[in-house]
Amino acid sequence: MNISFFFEVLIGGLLSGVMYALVAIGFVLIYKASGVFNFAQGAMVFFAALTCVGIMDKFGLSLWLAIPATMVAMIILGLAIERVVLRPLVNQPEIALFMATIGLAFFIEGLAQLLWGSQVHKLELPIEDVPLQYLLDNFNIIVSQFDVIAAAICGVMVIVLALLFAKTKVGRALRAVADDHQAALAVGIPLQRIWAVLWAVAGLVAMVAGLLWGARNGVQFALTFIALKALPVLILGGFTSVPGAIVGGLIIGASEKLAEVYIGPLVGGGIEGWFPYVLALLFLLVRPEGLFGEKIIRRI
Amino acid sequence: MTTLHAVPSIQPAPQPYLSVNNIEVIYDHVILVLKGVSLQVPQGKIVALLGANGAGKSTTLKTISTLLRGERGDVTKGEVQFKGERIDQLTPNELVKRGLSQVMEGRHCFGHLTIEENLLTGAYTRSLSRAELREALDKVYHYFPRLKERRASQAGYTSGGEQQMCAIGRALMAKPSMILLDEPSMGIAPQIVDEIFGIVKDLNTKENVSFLLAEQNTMVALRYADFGYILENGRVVMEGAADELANNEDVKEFYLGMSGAGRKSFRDMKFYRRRKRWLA
Amino acid sequence: QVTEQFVALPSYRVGPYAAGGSGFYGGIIDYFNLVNANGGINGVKVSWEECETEYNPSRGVECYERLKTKNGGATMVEPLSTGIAYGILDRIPQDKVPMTTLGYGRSDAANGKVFPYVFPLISDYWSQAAAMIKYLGDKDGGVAKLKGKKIVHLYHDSAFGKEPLPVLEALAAQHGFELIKIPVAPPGSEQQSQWLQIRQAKPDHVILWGWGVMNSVAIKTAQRNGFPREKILGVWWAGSEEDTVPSGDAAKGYTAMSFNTPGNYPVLDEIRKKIYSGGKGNLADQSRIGSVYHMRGVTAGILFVEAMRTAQDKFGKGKPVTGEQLRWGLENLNIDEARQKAIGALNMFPPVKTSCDDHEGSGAVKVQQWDGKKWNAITPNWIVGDKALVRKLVEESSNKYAAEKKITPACMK
Amino acid sequence: MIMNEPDMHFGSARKTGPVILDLQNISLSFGGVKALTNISFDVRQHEIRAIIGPNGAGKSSMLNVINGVYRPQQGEIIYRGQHRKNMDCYQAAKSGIARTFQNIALFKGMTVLDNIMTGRNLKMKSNFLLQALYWGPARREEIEHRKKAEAIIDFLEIQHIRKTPVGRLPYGLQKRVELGRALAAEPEILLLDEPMAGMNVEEKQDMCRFILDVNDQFGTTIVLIEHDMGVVMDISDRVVVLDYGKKIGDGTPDEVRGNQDVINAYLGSH
Amino acid sequence: MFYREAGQFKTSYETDGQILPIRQDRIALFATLAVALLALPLISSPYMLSAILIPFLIFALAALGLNILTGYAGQLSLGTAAFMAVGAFASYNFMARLPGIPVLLAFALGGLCAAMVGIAFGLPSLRIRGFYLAASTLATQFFVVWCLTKIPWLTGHSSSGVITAQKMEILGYAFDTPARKYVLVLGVVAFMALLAKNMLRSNVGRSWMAVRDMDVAAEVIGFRLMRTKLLAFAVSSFYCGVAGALYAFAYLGTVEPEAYNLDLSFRILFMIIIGGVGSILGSFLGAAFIVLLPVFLNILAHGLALPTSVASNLELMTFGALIIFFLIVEPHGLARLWQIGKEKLRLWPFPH
Ligand SMILES: Nc1ncnc2c1ncn2[C@@H]1O[C@H](COP(=O)(O)OP(=O)(O)OP(=O)(O)O)[C@@H](O)[C@H]1O
Ligand SMILES: Nc1ncnc2c1ncn2[C@@H]1O[C@H](COP(=O)(O)OP(=O)(O)OP(=O)(O)O)[C@@H](O)[C@H]1O
Ligand SMILES: CC(C)C[C@H](N)C(=O)O
Ligand SMILES: [Mg+2]
Ligand SMILES: [Mg+2]
Repeated sequence: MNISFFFEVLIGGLLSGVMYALVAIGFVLIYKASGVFNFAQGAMVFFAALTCVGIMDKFGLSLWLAIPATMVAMIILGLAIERVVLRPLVNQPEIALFMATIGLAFFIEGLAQLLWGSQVHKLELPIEDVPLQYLLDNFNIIVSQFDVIAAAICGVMVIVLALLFAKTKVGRALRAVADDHQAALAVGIPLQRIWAVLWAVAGLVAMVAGLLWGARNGVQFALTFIALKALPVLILGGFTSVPGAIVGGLIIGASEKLAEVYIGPLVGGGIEGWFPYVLALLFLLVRPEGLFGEKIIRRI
Repeated sequence: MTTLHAVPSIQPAPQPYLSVNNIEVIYDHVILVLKGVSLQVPQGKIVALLGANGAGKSTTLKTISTLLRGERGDVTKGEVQFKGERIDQLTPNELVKRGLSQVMEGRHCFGHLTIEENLLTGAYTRSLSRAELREALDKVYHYFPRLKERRASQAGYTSGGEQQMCAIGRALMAKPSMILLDEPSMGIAPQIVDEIFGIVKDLNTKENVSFLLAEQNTMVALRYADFGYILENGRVVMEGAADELANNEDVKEFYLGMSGAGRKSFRDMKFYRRRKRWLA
Repeated sequence: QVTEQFVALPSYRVGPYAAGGSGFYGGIIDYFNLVNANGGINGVKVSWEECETEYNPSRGVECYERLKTKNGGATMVEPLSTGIAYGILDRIPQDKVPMTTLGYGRSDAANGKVFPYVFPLISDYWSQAAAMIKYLGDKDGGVAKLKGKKIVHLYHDSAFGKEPLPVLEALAAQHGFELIKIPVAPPGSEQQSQWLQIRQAKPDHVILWGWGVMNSVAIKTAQRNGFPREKILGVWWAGSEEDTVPSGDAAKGYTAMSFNTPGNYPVLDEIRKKIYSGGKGNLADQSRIGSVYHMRGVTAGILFVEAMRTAQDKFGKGKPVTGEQLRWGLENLNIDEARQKAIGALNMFPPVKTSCDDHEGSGAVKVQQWDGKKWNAITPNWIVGDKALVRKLVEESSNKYAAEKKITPACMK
Repeated sequence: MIMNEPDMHFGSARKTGPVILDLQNISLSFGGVKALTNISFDVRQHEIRAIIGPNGAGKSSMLNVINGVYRPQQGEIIYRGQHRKNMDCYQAAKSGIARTFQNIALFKGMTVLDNIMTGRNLKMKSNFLLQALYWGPARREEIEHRKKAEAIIDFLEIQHIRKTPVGRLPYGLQKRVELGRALAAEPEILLLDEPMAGMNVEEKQDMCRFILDVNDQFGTTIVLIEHDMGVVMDISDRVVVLDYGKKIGDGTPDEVRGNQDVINAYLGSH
Repeated sequence: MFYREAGQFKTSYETDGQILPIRQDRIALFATLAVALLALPLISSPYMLSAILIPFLIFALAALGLNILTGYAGQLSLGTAAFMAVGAFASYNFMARLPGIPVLLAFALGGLCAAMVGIAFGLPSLRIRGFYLAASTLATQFFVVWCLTKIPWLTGHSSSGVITAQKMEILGYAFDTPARKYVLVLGVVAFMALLAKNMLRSNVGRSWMAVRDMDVAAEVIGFRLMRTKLLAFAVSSFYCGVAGALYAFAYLGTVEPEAYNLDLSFRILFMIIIGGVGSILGSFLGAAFIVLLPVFLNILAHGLALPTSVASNLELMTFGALIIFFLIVEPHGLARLWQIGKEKLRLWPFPH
């Protein structure tokens, strides 16, 4: 076995994992705030990226103006979602809320394409997606500088959000809301406001993910599918943990790439579609709440 | 129970703190639960809301605190006023800020949070300094020493009674001026029940907190309350000063379990009002 | 009384493949509009109706069933989806509605004896695979030079990506090159491991058999792994602006197959002039006129109209033909260069001549390269691969189908 | 149908049988929390055995140990002469232990009748294919058990809510339904965790009546947790008192009432 | 006025246990069935039969399968299409490898294979709950489709993994026209719906609901979690498997594994949400809704002469919005609306 190739795969995997984590964080935010699995996160990623390039195309704005404009759009979207979808659904079973987010996903996908068309676009960030020359020259290992920067951005986001949850009273209130909407309302937690803020934040996180993924893969409908890549990350890390998202991302990214390269050829390849899920599943058998998820209380 | 009829009502203090006027509530579009309930709580008083299972006590309290919306219940008639302001359209958060807190029936602690975190969420609407928070916590711990012992456990893993204390303590953390208490004594050991009512009386006299108290333990409730309403099948069937109610023959018989000769033994129930036997 | 020639277009303009769908159907409709603006086919106007399928087989079938009876009955259908084509495969002979599958679907449907109503016009997947190998061989100085070389087949792990395997494997055995098959799990938005494998294998060529997001991601990932794009040869569903534009500069030098010659043609100018200037164009964005998908759609439109014309020539001019008659028209197409010139599409696509045995009618393709702005043809002539081999496979496979379905292969009148 | 003559000589004269359930030195802890420390007591056949104690004393945990929801770290359970380290839920149910829960654990989406029918599941034998066809034995069995369930519904006087989903019922009725579900299993030992919490006196009287009737007519042994001392002292034969996971008293109601430890820890000076 | 239960006294538990205790309901059901079986095949256009009614019935069956698992046993699953795929490909193989096997038997065997796969993938449900489980069921979805594309044996060695369903014949009678296919599908679906109803009103059904509502309590009462959950997975997968086989044999004809993709799983999920989670009737109403809505919107957009791409996007948005709307107005779905309607009718003309 070629050891430098092994490392190349490993590092590539870890960095892809960070990209997954970027999307997974958005899920975690919403899950923590409402106990809801937000299926529309992928659609929001798509919406954000498409809005950004759409603004640049239609109004000829530069990227640096388009980004703030997109932020505004995402915040409005978040607030609107709270007002129209979530507020009437307070205290409904989680499954109903989950379904509502599926409906939301459709709506957002349609809206995005109605506004900006179904064309695919390129999105150029001022970071080039080329191998780091230093590593390539000295170790013959390929690491894209784009990925490294994405990893840094992701790291910052994780730290900020983790602190927000751990250290502030809002963080505590969010956990309360996820446990019991009714009781949270009863103690005076302004559920609606918190949700609105959180969805707006999730929108911004989606925007970051959308810009990075959009620059990587082009801005197109398929951005909605990266949610599927983020899911195993989420289950492995635990739905409720921001650091879990990143750790889960690293594990999933690395093992999926290693599996595809080393196991794939033995079984006909193309296993990346299910391998992360199976891995996460096996892991759950040992820890049903994921790595850092909150323990599920079952008691009578 | 057709023997119960409203006794001539005695109007409580003229300026009610909380007043519920002729509300009608429907669950799920079809189940009519409250059929025109009116009641008043004067400032600084303890009012007990009594009645059999399913009479609509909890529903009344949830209507006041606007938590009904989350349970597919609709208020189809009537209005609720607190401090002279209509509150039916406010959010619970705004109510808590105005000083109206509810302790829900059936505990409803945040299972994944520790007891202390549960209590802290209670203070969400108040912006307190660390020291003030500490003080508020200590006060609750003073009332419920058991909570102090268990402060670091996740509420989901504490005993039923501990959760009940936690729920009450959590409401106290908001420093309300009016508390809706739904069955505070449920699942609580007798001497703690006394303590809880002691606390109620304490807050009432020292801090002028008003209470609306839904309670099954009629004996205790009437001992501490100033005024009482009896609800049956979604209607107020009787109301009056607490001591009057306590001396009413019907109330004695049906709510206090006393017959002419004093308290009946529960063992005698075996022969009392036996309607049917179990078919083998 | 039916006065128009009605075509069913189960199209898709939302979902992951919307970009391709809108370009392709836009092209067909633009050309139909042009024909109608010019007075129709011997006075017969073409009419059509769209129905959104989202590229979903089940919805596609419903659309087909709905459209087939409209306006006196559809006389032709084009679903642009292999899945939908499968779903209506059994229905079309019963309904007598010919189906065209331009450059997709079952390759063995080229055998009109077994599939009388299916027309994989111009070129199908097997012809394409054979042509690709021919091209790669020629590039290296003749197919004999392929011996000992390594060719990676990087494919969408689905029926679509697996379709060319029989041809590629047969050719690998024949010419002695090593075929490395690397599947990509759909939709293919992550390909780091595949490209690392490719980098390690150091192949001479990479065939990119992708669709949708897989293509732009492949090109991007090749760049991040330092693999030269010139060595990548995409299929024609990986060779449109939609596949290269999102990859930005990374796509420069990338090559792909096509059954059109990129460029401008009189027919496109006419469409601009007569249709778009009047605001009746189907594309929202005029700059897409003449793009790969649009041109492919225009080509499809030309073939349909020519088939209608051919059928009218036989069954009576000036009135719409039935599905059965149109089937005959499709089976007896003969669009040579002179005819292309008359249409204003000389060399836009290869000459097409169909017959009962050959519902494909050509099998010729070109290779184009992306220069960062647009596609340019890099093979001056049309390329045709090993036709005999493809034919043999078509016979084998279609006869197996005929046996399963208890069909006796025969030409229709 | 047996109509027992009301048993006129209760109290000291009540006929209790031999020990049916014997708990020896049970200890249970969760992480650092010692829920039960070295607790031993026994339950005789046909008696009503109450467990009382302050909140968090370990009463519910004790019931959970008896029917196998919790596994004690130490101790032994002797049930009908068999020694066990711990019980397993299914085994416990199978061998005739049924219970109700402190936090009502009904199946919220099902009707009252269905909830009670679930209590009979261990008695139902036909396999699911027969049930799918609703044919022959399955049909007969279903009807036969339905009769039993109806008898319980009659007994508990909840005919009018038979078809109501339990989620919609008020708390007190839910408690009654839960008792019905436990009774449906025709248990030998019935464990009741605060069956009368949240009820008014009248309802408590009804509940007492049901409990006494069951105890009386079927000889069902009852282990009962309750905070209402009136009820406990009136209807139980013997009482165990727990405090902080330790046993601080055991005996007849009168003995317990007089025990100074119990007064200090629990009863207070009433 | 005529919709009353008053006056209809049940004199035995047997009659009270009837599927539809109210006589008017019973009559309505039989009438519907009679119309569906006798009149519809004659009066419906082939379009109606083969593009609306057949898929409606097939989807309703799949939705019923999912409803058993999700609605009754409480295990949220996103892998329905995978079980359908197993049923389809297994039936295909039985037909191909055992020539002359009756088609209904092939469907049943296909369903059994799906049930087996269901059991295998249901095993994790013993430890994993809620959304964690739901997300894990995606493993089934991706893994099964992958297997079908990878193992040539399963697809009869067709090079691209596409299968062509065999002709459906029973005792020499070919089900080849839309009307005949429809009758066959209707028969299968009606029979299986009846079986489902029976299961759900007897002990198995109660065990599922008990596990759904509170699994710890169910265990204490004596239900064995493992058996109950796995049985739910098996039965549900069986239903989905048969539906999948019908989808291939009676609807599409020729299918590739990709036809059973995640999208299909979600469509089935929508059906039960909109129709009503935990309701047999809901499965049918939901399927009807999801099959008809796009058709309706499409026709509407066509009527309004909107540009097609705008129409398509609006359609997507409307679809999403309607899902949300339904959840807000009635989280228990169309079935519950139906029931409320009936309850109101029963009280009519009094408001309560
Ligand atoms: N969410 C709901 N949906 C439908 N019906 C409900 C709902 N909640 C309560 N009910 C019904 O409303 C009536 C009143 O219930 P409520 O809980 O207010 O009674 P209560 O007086 O508090 O009784 P308890 O003493 O048992 O708590 C009951 O008949 C109950 O069945
Ligand atoms: N599963 C568990 N995990 C952790 N601690 C537990 C668990 N179950 C019970 N405990 C703890 O054990 C102690 C005893 O609890 P238990 O529920 O038995 O009390 P109890 O006597 O029933 O009290 P109450 O009268 O309030 O219901 C409590 O302090 C509780 O917090
Ligand atoms: C445009 C498409 C028809 C190509 C597609 N990949 C297919 O074969 O289904
Ligand atoms: Mg109540
Ligand atoms: Mg307890």
